[in-house]
Amino acid sequence: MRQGWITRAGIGAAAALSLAIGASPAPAQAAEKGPIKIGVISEQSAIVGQSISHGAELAADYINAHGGVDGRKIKILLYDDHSSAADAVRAFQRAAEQDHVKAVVTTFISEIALALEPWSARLHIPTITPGAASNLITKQIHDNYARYKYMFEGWFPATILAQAVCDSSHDLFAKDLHMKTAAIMSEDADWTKPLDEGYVKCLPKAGLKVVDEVAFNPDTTDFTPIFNKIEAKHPDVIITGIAHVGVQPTVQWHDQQVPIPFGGISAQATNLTFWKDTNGAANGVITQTGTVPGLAITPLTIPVGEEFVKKYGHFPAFVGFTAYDAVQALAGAMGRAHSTNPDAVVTQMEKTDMVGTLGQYAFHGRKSKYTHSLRYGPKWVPTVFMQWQNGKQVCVWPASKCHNKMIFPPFIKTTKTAAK
Amino acid sequence: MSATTPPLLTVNGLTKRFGGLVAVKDIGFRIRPGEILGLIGPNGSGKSTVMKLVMGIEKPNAGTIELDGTDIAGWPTHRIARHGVGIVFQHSRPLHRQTVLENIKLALLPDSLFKLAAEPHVEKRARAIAERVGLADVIDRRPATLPFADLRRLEMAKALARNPKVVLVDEPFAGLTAAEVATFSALIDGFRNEGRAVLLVDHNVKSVAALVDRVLAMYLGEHIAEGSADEVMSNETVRRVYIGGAIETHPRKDLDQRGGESLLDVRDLEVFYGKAQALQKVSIHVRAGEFVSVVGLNGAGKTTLFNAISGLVPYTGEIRWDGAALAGRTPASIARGGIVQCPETRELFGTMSVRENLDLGGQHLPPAERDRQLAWLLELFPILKARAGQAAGTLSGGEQQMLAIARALMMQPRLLILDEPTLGLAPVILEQLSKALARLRETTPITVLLGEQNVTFALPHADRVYVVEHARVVWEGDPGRFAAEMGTGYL
Amino acid sequence: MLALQILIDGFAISALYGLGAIGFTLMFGVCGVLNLAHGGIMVIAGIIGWWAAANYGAGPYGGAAIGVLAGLVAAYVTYFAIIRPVQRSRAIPKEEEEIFVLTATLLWGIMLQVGLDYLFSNNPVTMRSMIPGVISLAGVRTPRNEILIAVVCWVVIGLLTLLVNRTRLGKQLLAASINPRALTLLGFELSRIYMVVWTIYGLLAGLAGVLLASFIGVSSANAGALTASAFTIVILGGLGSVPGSLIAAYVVGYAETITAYLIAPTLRPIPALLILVVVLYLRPQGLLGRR
Amino acid sequence: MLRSPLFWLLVPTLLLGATAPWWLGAYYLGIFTTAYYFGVFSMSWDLLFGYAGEVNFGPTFLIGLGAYGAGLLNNAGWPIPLCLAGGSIIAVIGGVALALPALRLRGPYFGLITLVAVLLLIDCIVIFAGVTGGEIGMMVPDVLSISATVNYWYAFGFLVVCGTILFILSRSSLGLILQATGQDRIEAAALGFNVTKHKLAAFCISALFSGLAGGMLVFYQGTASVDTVVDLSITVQIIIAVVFGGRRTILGGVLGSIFLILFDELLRPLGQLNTFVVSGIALLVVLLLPDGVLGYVLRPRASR
Repeated sequence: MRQGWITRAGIGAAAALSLAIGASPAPAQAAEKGPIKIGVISEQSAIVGQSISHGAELAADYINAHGGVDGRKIKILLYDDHSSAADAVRAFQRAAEQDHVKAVVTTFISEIALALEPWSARLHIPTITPGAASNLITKQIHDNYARYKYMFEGWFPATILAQAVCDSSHDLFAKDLHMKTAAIMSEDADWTKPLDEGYVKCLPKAGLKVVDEVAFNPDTTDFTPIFNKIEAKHPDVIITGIAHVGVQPTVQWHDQQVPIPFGGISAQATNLTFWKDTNGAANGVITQTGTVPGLAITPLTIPVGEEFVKKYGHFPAFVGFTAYDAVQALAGAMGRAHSTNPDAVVTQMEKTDMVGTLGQYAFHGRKSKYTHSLRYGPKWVPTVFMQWQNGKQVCVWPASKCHNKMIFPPFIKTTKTAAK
Repeated sequence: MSATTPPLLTVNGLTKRFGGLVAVKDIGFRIRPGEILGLIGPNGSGKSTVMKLVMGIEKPNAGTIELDGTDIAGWPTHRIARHGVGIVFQHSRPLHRQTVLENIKLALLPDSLFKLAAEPHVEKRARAIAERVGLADVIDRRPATLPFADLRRLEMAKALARNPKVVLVDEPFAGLTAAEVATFSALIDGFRNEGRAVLLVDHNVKSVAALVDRVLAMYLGEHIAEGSADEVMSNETVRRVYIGGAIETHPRKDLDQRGGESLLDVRDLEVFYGKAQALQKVSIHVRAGEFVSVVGLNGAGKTTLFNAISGLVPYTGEIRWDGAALAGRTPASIARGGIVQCPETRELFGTMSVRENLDLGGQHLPPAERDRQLAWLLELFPILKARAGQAAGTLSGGEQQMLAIARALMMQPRLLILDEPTLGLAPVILEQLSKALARLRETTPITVLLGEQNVTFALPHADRVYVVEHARVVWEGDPGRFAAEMGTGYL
Repeated sequence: MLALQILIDGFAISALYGLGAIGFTLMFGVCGVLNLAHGGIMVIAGIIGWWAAANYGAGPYGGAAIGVLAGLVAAYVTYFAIIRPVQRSRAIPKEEEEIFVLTATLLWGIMLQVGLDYLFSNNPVTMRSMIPGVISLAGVRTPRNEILIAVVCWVVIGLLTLLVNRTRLGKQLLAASINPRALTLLGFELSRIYMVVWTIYGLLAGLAGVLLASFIGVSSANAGALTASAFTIVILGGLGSVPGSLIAAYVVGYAETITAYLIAPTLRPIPALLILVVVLYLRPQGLLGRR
Repeated sequence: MLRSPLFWLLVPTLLLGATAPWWLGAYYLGIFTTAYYFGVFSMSWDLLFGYAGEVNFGPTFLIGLGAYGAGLLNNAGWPIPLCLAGGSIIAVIGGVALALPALRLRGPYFGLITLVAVLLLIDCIVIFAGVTGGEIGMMVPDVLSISATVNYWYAFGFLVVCGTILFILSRSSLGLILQATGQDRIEAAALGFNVTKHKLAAFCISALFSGLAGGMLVFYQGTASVDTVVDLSITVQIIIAVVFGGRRTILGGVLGSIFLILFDELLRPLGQLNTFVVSGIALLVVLLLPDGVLGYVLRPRASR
């Protein structure tokens, strides 16, 4: 019997050994030859996550078809983070240390972007998030530039998003519909705190008095109490700040026939599948987004959108465009630096000023509170407000880009009709 | 050991209630150093509860338990153990990953969080204890590889480890062979010389008679007799509890002609529970229409025999029913095939009503048949009619037993197995039950296999009798001969 | 008015919680199985139902039927591929069976969730209301669908109660939860009874999943939370007690709704958890549990 | 000792582990670093489950207290060693809080209380977002090191130290008594052991190591978040690691953790399906080798 355990122990040890050998790294590749690898870390099960990977791949295809970067091709490596920060950190390590990527495009989830930020600093990997909106991401870059300068936010921090919502609300609700009051409805999350503060500050300036401010647990599934609470205050419009939830409040808003327009930021509503996911309850919902099908913000918007549809069968979520631009910006910076040296790339990234798919693409500098985040405004990236109208995403703002009228489902009472 | 030595353990007025049930009522006894007291009583008499109360596993409602002058009643178990009471459980649950030696060492460890390694003398002492109980040869083996008797020795060793002044032993000889019983008796006898006070808890006097100085008999929570083993054995109350009154028999002359073919035929049946052998080469048979009683004390193997027939425990040997082997059939299919057991635990659906219990038994019958059967049974057990809507769990013990029998009869069994129907029942109830059985035997062609400890209850109805002792059938014959051949040796 | 609103709003959601939990508690009561893949099975039903309705034109009722069927199939697979092998394994000691059932269903639940992610993405989806529109109940605007869901829940719960208390099969189930051994002695095959329970369980979980998808929407990401919610309700009510689970569902549902209305929507889940802790301290067997 | 199969398994494994930085890339070192901390989580859980017999669904309650405790103290300016000590003390207090219901409740009821403890902790973290950073987590100013190799050494050393202590504890008198109480508390009490005291000790020890490892993980990753140290998915991973590796072996949990994390990474090319495959393998092991991998290798022979 003695032999029994020795055999088993031997097999165990051999298995451990072979595992270890199997896991041993590939020999370090010659640094500056072959394609330039860019890692994309996102959740492949989520439509938004897929849009990030696809947008990045599309950009790489375009760059490679036009001569690459300094003659080198761009290669996109995909990593699934299952929307988990712990997974994303391991994927990031693999990308940086095993696969030797030169830059990373990742996630629309602030928590994950923040978990990766110290790793981008530690491993000196230029990292850009095409959709995360936490103010903290840029604050850290601003406060500790030398350490966190490798991080870029290819989208807007929440405070800026709030400004964009107020700008549009002024035109859409206060001016066009003569509304006077608004209620804020946000999930209780880090990115909504500056957003709500921004709303509270800028909505009155836009002509809408804030009559109620409701924050709710992001795990909420039953929104009835929230809508009822808001309705009791009789606001003219509900201004939202939601990303974690979307389908559920929209469907319940529709099913319960809450007679108040529903607009602001609703990240899930930017997905093309949102109509189907909500069985059409989305009708009338307004949200801030990057663009909508058929809208030409820059000469690039429509061709990239069409290319995306051709290749992947559907129109991308807005992060598809921002991921496309992010890869373009990275490639441009590497081209200008003639190197993939992280510090050189960061320096060149800061000088980015290109025509992107969603506007003129450039980052805030070190002096700004929003270091390394995208510049907002009519001159830069304007952002668009869209409304779901009978299964289609229709651009309703800014007037300089589109002229469609808002249409609401019959149960909505806009101020004109509901005037007492 | 003179009678003047102050007692080590003095128990006075011990009472324990579980809800409305008084499990132990005003029990008192004393054990002096070097004295062995036997505490006997049938199942449900409260003897185990007394042991648990002494050990602190249950807290008494009233009474005192003085150990060496200190009242330990209500103390937590570990303090009582530290104070000098050791217990040998009937069922052993050793640590399976540790060796015998380590298991004994466990019992020698101080109750301290900070002693990581045992002190050197512990090892020596553990070995000495192992030697003392006869485990020296298997000291490095793991419990899973030990025979049953050695597992009991291990329990003994653990109880001895703390050098207790009082040792409680639960069913010392259950599951042991005759040779093993002798060695265990010698071991326990050794405690006497070491000046320990010993409390032996067992079902019956016979098994502990040779060992004990005195015996206290309990029944339904109450003290019924006390004295030497002989005195208790000949005590009339005790005899009534165990044997019933005078033995009567009612032979049926017509039966022999109907005999011949066996309905049930059990050959060379052997059953093991882990290491313990519960049945050893048991062969019995029952002919159609016969009333066969299997008598034996608690723990002799009756229940195991019935469970094997019902397909509830794995066995070797052969059980044939109506000419076909039963092996491989599920218990439910055996029951549907006509062998219906009414188990000693009664197994009622406590929160369901009497009527619902009966209906479940009759679900296999066509409706008309079911109604007829039900009407007949309610006539046989009128009390069930009055209690029809009441939850089964709230019935008295006797009513529960009647319900259990009635429920089994609802299945229209060809063979009814009745296991210990008298368990824990008062004598008045026994009479009612006995009458019902008599009517059953006289008015129906039913075949019955009755397991009983109470011989007076078992014999009057029986056409034939088996006596089971220590996992074997030791006697077989007609009831008329029982009194003469087995009557005195039974208890 | 507010009180009325709370009363109406809490009613349907609590009924749905109850429907989700009674299958779970029945399963424990009769078969002794705590199925931690419960949420996964509910989500399967909701998502398949939505998928059939949205992509194959099955309509709201057809989608619901397909969803319930999917829940039933998932329950059967759970039983035959996971539970039975654990229960029949000779290598697993009986006293440790519970932890093995827990671990195996936990792993199975993860596999279900990840598989759904892969096939359908983790987007939340909702099924179309079976009857759209709202009506006013004493001044409280209530979706007809919500009323329908509450009614369906209670009808199903009522049917289950009738089944258990009034039919021969129900008596067998009840008896099996009290004393399975006795039932065997009366000639009933436990394996058949377990099959019946898994069937009922699959239908209940499937229906709860479909109604959930129609009422508030489901996503594969909800699987864990749905299991935890059922587990909580069932323990609060007392393991194995169907009426206990229903009471607990209403306690939890109203605790959440009242918190959302009167305190703050951010604190929604907390009072229910605190109630649970207090109840278990004072009554370790749950509200209606047997000791 | 030389006759123990465990010894012959451990020596080469330790050698492989100790020499890893010389033949493994930074990425794999990173994976093992995380796996080692999870290994300590699993060992601590096994002490409670395998020895004291308590099914604790709330290991992340203890881990989270240690992690957030350490992180908060670091943000208050304390140096790392003091933060770790402080975090562990907070975790031990949490352990006592968990032990109290354990002494009163049985089986699933106790399991639920531990589950609720985790849910409440998550809610508290989210509600007090101002202090804890809420759902997006909390950055810590200091990290152990930014070098993958140094981080690996810390984790490896930590694992070896914790593993040694927990293993010795499990084989010590305390381990024996815990097993006795876990198996049958009445019998243990009848042998003179104060069950309450020993259960409490087991919870404290488990909490101490869980909290310490949680703190170490925070100072490795540079952040503490619900997702990385408190989430129920971590509990699930710990339980699966222990059952996979072998319960009541202490070291089996380490094996299970390494398997789960390493294979999840190795199977990354499968994309979304990697977790599916790893869970499937673990399920098969649970069904076919109920004693776990290490338990199977080390199982006592029926005869000799």
